[in-house]
Amino acid sequence: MTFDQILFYVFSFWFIASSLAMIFSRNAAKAVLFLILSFFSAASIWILLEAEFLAITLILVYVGAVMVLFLFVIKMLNIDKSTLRAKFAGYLPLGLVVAIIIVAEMALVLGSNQFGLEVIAAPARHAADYSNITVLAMQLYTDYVYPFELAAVLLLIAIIAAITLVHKNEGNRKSQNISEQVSVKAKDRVRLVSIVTPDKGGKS
Amino acid sequence: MENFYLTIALSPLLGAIIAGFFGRTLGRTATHTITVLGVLVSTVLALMVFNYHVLEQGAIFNQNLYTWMQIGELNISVGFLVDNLTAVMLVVVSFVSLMVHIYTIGYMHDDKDYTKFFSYISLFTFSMFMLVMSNNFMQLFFGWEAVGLVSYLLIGFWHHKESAIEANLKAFLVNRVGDFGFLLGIGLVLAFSGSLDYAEVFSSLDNTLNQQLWGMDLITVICLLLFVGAMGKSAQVPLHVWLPGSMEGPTPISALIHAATMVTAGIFMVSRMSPMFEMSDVALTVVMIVGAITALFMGLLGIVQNDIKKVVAYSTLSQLGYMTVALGVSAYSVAIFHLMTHAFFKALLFLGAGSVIVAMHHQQDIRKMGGLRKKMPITYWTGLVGTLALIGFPGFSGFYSKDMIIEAVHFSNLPYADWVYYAVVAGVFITAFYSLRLFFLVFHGQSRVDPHTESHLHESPLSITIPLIMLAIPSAIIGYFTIEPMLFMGWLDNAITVTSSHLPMAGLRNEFHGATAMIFHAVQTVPFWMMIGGIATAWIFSIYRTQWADWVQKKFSIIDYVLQSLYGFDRFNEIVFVKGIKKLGNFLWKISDSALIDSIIVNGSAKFVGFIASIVRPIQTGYVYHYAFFMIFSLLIILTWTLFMGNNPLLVI
Amino acid sequence: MISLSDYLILSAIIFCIGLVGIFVNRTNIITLLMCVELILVAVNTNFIAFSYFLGNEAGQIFVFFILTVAAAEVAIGLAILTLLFRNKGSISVDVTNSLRG
Amino acid sequence: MINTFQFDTTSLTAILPEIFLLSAIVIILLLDLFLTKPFKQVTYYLTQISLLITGVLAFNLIGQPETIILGGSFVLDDMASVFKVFLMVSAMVAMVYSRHYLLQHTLFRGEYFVLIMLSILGMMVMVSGYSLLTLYLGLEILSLSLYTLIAIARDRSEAVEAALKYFVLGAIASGLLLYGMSMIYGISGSLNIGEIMAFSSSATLASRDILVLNFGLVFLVIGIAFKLGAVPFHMWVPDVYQGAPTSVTMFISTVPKIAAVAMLVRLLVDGLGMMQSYWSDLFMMLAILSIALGSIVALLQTNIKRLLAYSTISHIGFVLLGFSTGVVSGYGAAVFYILAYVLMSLAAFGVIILLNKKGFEADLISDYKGLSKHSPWFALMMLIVMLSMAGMPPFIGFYAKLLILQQVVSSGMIIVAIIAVVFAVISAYYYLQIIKSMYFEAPDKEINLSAPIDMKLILSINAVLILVVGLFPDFWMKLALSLF
Amino acid sequence: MENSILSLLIWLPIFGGGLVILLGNERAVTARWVSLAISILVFVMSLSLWTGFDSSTHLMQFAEKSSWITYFNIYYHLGVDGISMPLIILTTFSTILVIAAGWEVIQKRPAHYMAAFLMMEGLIIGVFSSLDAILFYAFWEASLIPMLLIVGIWGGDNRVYAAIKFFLYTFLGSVFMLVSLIYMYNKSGSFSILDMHDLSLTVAEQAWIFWAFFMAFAVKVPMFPVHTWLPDAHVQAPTGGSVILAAIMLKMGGYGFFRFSLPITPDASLQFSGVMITLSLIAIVYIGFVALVQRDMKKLIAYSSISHMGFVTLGVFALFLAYNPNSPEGAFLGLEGAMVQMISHGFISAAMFLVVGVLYDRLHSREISTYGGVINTMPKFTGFAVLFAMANAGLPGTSGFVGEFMVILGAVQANIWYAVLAATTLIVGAAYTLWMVKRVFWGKITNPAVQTLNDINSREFSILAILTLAVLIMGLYPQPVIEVIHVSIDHLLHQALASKL
Repeated sequence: MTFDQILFYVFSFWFIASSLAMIFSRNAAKAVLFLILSFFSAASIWILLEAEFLAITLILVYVGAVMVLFLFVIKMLNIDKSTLRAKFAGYLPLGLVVAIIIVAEMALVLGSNQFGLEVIAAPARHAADYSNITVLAMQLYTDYVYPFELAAVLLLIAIIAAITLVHKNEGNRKSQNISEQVSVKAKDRVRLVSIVTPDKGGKS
Repeated sequence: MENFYLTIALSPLLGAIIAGFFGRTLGRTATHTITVLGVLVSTVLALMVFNYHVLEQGAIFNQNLYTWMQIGELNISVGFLVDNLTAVMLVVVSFVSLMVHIYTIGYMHDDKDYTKFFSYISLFTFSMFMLVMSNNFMQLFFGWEAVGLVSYLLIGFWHHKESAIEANLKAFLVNRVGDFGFLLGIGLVLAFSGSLDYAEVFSSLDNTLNQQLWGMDLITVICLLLFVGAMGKSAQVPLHVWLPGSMEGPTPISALIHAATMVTAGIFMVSRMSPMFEMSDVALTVVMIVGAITALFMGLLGIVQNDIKKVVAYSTLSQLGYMTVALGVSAYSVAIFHLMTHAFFKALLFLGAGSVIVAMHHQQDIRKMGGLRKKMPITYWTGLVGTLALIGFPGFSGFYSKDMIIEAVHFSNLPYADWVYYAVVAGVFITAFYSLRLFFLVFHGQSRVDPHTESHLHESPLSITIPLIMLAIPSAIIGYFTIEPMLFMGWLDNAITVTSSHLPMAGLRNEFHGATAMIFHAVQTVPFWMMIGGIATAWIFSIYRTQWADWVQKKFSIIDYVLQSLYGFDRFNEIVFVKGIKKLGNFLWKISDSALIDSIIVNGSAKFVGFIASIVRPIQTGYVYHYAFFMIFSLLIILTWTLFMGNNPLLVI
Repeated sequence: MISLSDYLILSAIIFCIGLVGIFVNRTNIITLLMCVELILVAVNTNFIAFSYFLGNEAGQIFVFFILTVAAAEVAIGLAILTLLFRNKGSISVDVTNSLRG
Repeated sequence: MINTFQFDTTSLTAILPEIFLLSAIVIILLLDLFLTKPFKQVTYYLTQISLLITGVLAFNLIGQPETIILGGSFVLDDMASVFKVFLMVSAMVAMVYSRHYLLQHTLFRGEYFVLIMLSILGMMVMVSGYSLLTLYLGLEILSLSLYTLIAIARDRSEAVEAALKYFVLGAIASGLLLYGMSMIYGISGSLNIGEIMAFSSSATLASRDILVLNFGLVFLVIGIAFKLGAVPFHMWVPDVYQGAPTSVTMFISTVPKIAAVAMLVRLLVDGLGMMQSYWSDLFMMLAILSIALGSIVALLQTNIKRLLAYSTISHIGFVLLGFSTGVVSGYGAAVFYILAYVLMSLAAFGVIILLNKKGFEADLISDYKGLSKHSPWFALMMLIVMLSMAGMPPFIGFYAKLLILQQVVSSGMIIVAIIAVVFAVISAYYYLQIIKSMYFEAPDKEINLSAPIDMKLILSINAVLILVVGLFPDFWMKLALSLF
Repeated sequence: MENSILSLLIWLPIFGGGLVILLGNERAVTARWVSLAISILVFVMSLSLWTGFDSSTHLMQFAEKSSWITYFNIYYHLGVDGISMPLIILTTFSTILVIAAGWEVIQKRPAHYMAAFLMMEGLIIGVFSSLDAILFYAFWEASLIPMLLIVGIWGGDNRVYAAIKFFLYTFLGSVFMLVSLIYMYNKSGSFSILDMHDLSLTVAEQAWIFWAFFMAFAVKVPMFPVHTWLPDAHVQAPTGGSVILAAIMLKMGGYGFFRFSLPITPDASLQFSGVMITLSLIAIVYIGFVALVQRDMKKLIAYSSISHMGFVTLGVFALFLAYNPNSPEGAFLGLEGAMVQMISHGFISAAMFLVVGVLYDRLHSREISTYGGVINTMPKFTGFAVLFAMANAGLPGTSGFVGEFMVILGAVQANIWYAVLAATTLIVGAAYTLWMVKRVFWGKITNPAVQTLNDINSREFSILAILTLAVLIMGLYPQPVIEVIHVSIDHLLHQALASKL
């Protein structure tokens, strides 16, 4: 077993294990942390595949930003406590059976008959001066300029969407209006209420 | 010539149309004048036709008026066939009809639908003319049903009477049973001959040879089916049940339709079809036996009836039976002869009965009459003539015709003819008995009329008595004058075919020595003494010792019960056909149609779809993880299907 | 050497874990979003593996865009989630069944 | 792989509509920030004008020879142009209807129009997408906009719930689609549709290639089926239709279907046309299931939006049936069907929106009681729509079904045709329920139509077109069939 | 102009209906007169079909052909022969009556009511004159729409159920026809009905197509056991709706058998003629018994319609057995009898429903038991009613007789038992009709409401009088009709007898 393989299996194990831990975690915050662990494993696998740029991006963008966003929301909505009991016990066996069959079928297709080393040999490692990022960049701004523009549109949508959906209208905002506070007058503050006492004359 | 015949048919139709549409506007007098004139024209012309065809031996007229339909080679037309048979029928129908028209003026005087009545009877006259003048089966059927329609309308003329509208429905439906057979017969006729024209049909009768249907000769089946039609119209057992009921109608139509003309249509039809019937002894035997049964058993019922019209009605049934017997023994001309005499004397009897009924303020129970002889002399004397003619008293017209029938049966070589002979001879006794019983109870003996009516009793007006007299004359004498030419001198030969193997007519010819001789010969015959016996019995039970009648009635209560219940035909029909069919209908409707087909199959399949929907719908639980599971499960199925199943499995396990 | 099929099967397993996670999980919706992320990572791994073995950078480019899309998607997903919390006071999957049938 | 790259601006005329629309979006987005309440309507009119111009630009491109530019990511052919024109026209009509709804329900916000335009941009990308990547990005642009649009009524918990469901399921579906794309990429070595076509149609296709192509194909089909809302990937459809604001529902149910069909054509016909014998069976199954389920479950619905959702599912079944024939004329028939469907669906939702008032959604069948009394004209319009959807001649819905059935029968699947027509009859029942409500029942509340005249006019034209195109369908049929 | 008479007949009433809608319910009087004028105009124009008809050829006359949907080779192709022409005139004739019959009775949205009938008239004429299968189908289905609305809007208490049932039932039936039409198009490349006549088909194909046609036409006729929509629809429909339904829409089914089933699938028709005859006979006998026990007048007439239409199908399918090369008259009698029966049933059932309508307008009850002794207060009306009842019972001299007579005569030549069963209608038909007449018209007045009835007014009188004339003329002199249809039927007979195998 080569070192590559050892790395592969170790990372794969962590990848799978942390993914499983994530889906079975009852605590959302813990789930996020497990997901981060899976992303790290994934990034490691990607590096094995010489996709350094993407591996780094995954860590930076996903772990650094997206996952934090998750955590942020979890904290904001205060849902990290495991008050929501997991109720998947009933579905789990069925789910597992389905999943295992699908995996088995996929494995039949993706197995070594189709994608083994005999069929498709591993390419030679790139030279040390190979810059993954350069290669990608070269293509990204030439051949893929159109998708690139589209990605920009996508992000624009995300911005608009986030604002449209979550941003509260001014009327609802709990902010002070200084000028109003300053220009307040005494009669606005104190309201004199005249209390009418019931007539005790006793005609009842 | 064509216009001549056309006028005969159309002038009553014209009268009917005028009376029907404008009767109320024109008023009573104008209406009855027009209709009577219409029929009068027909009568005069009918007599001229009779003169031309019968007396002058004119050529047969057979011509189509217009093409009713032409399908390929098949031509169905409306046309006239006028031969001697038709001529005789024309005279009888038009004459009786004329008498009835006149009679109606008096009889229906107080009715609010006076004009309508005239319209109907004129329409009837037209229909009857169309029937007898037809030269083809389609038109025959047309006339056949048209007279049925008018009969229906007239029986139910007093539509406020529940019994009347029951009776007309019954009459129509029973007739329809007959027509059912008749129509099938016509269908078979067309099938073998390719034509509905009498002449063509008769000329292609050879086609039926050696053809079988239902295990019988084709011609036998055809004749029997046609005879079913005749049974309906001519009220032969078991399709006779409508005729007594038809007495619910006004008396003039009982005379015209249900005694003199329409009911004889069956007799006429069979005579017209004599070439066909002659080919089938089986059919003839059936005809004869049915006739004999009717003649005997319907006569018996006349004995126990107390309604004046019912007695006459059962007598009509019995006489129709005689005619049918005559047909059965191939003595067609005798049947027609009896048809003619019967038309006169039975119309007379009915009109006489009507006269009595009017006088009695519509009291029809003969037990509440008696001694009317003094009060209504004309009715009495004409009634006597009619009765004597009916019972076949020598010299009167009925004597000749009935005697000839009995003789003809005597000569018949058909199987069972001997039994039939006994039946018709017994019938003579019965006829005399009930006729005279009626006569005695009404006109003789103590008056049992209730005093109030008694005080108003008087002879009927002229419009009633004139027809009585006019009818009494032929009732008395026509037999004497026509027996010889009609039966033995070939008046009807150009219309009637008799095969030589059927002996009665030849036998009669040998026996016949003139009308006068017959009278004298009569006293030596059994029928004469049967008649005398009948008269005597009637006298004993009705006048001499009336209490004996009650004693006999008690002694033979079973027979009385059977007779009173009319052999149970009505009850049988009520239970089996009316109730049974209603039950069947309800079953088919409620169970089969509504429940099975509509509720279960039709709405059931709609409900089934709804049921499926209500099962499928909850899959949409609203839970997103269910949706996801559904998607993933579908992925599994599709993947498995694509990989291992399907048309092009990618992997073979 | 590690064959392509090893990578592909690994990603298939992750993919299925992601799928199963979605429907066995009823605690909260945020976990569903994370499962989606898992699916995307699996797909990305596929692309990268293919890209590596084919010597063709298109796969990596694709992954680049998937990451972008995923980020945008998460933003919108969390926004919707927040709205849901505001409306229902919970993000349990069980509360989201007012639309059904 | 395309290595040569020319940034030739003349080639950009092909993509002019997209460029114009994106520029317009940005401008409108900015402009909207500065518009105060009284001038908010300006956004609407600008949107309409932008869509109109985009449509005209696209229309001018009809008849151009097929052009593939931008590194093989973008294709311009007649199908693309015609579809874009239809996208614009239907979007404009939808906008006309939406305005009334948004004003009634205080949802009239600039973002709404921007997001609509963005989603249209996504659809245009899909229509013209010539690589897996652009197709995916177009789809995501569309989807993300739609998620947002649904949730834009953020105070309505059903809307948010609908958005969430759509989002979660949509994300799974795009995950599946991506997985399929990764397989296609992995085996063909390219993201470009043309190259995939070249690969899959090469004579030397090994059994391994076929296996993996089809394996990927399964996931692609599922992704597309989800977008179209075909059974068994339909479950979002009723919930989203019901939960979303009606104007958004109308939009979702119409315009994106054209784009989804376009994506289907790009991926499966242009890209994997040679695999047709594999995917057509799949489609037939999905089609029959869709027709059956859409027809049956709708029977029990009382909410008209939900009912139309199931009706959509059933219509999509017919569209898929057209594709499952696997012949060019069948695809044409499917395109004709989807265009006819868009026309009908727009009118149906138009009538719903027409009846909307503040606080009254008019989304129950019983809300239509006695409509023919109050507004015989629009009741007649709705009648036309319903009958057309039921497939009654002489409305367009009939010819759409006729074309499909003709193709199905001619490919020998008579049983399928019979199943389809039987379910069409069953589905007629629920269309009749609406007719019944409008015509046979007495009104139980006052209905007055407060919609502006332009909406009424457009709605009338829309519905009358259903009849007119039904009477003279020749041109449209030929048009649809000429796209392949 | 000479050549576009059929188009005029189709589109004039349709656009006329549109005009009437535009007039609106507020201007009801104008709407009525305009509708009447249009319907009379159309009728007069349709008479020119009769006068200009060449009864010596079976070829399509007054033909029009222009391309419509070129992709499918669908043409706007119209034309009539002896089979369709009388039905068109029947349609235009009935429409006048219906519009007149709804004159003041319909107070609810009168203009829409009239318009619906006008449009339906145009559509049904379209059905009868289309020579292109898709055109035919379009008219065929479209004619359901006005009827749906007529039953649903102006119908009785249970109208919604009846309307929807009617619609779905007939819709379900016809979609199968559509599939088979498409199938034949795929085979021949043409939707022309005349081309389909010449299309050669295998036994199996013919069998499938035959049953598909059966679904469409048998539901329409309606034949047992797919008849249960009819009683509901008839009972719930307003008078005019019942009239059109019975007088014309049922004929569309019979027409379908003539135009499609026999010439296109002759071998299958032969093969399944036994089944068809059995179903027809069940319809005649069984439905007769069902009709007998009905308590609702309209339901009774509806069932009697089913029974009478059984003669049509019997006549059509008896031809194979009745045909004899030496004397083809048996087959002719069946086929032409079926044709005549359709026309005559158009008159009689229309008349019967109008008669019930007259009563319903007055007392708002269709129950037989409500009435009794109507003759006492409405003698003129009773006269008409009895006449139509007699016609319904097949009395010679009325049109009701002619068709039944011909079919029974034809059936005798096919198989005597067919005739025996068919002829039972003589008894049963008379029984249910006259029993109803007895309970409604004759007798004493038992319900005080009947005492208050007024006899028919001049409008009602004229309608019934016109129908009376039609019934009598047709009964006394059917030859003109026979002459018109004979050559076409002759041609049809040859088509039906020529095997396509």
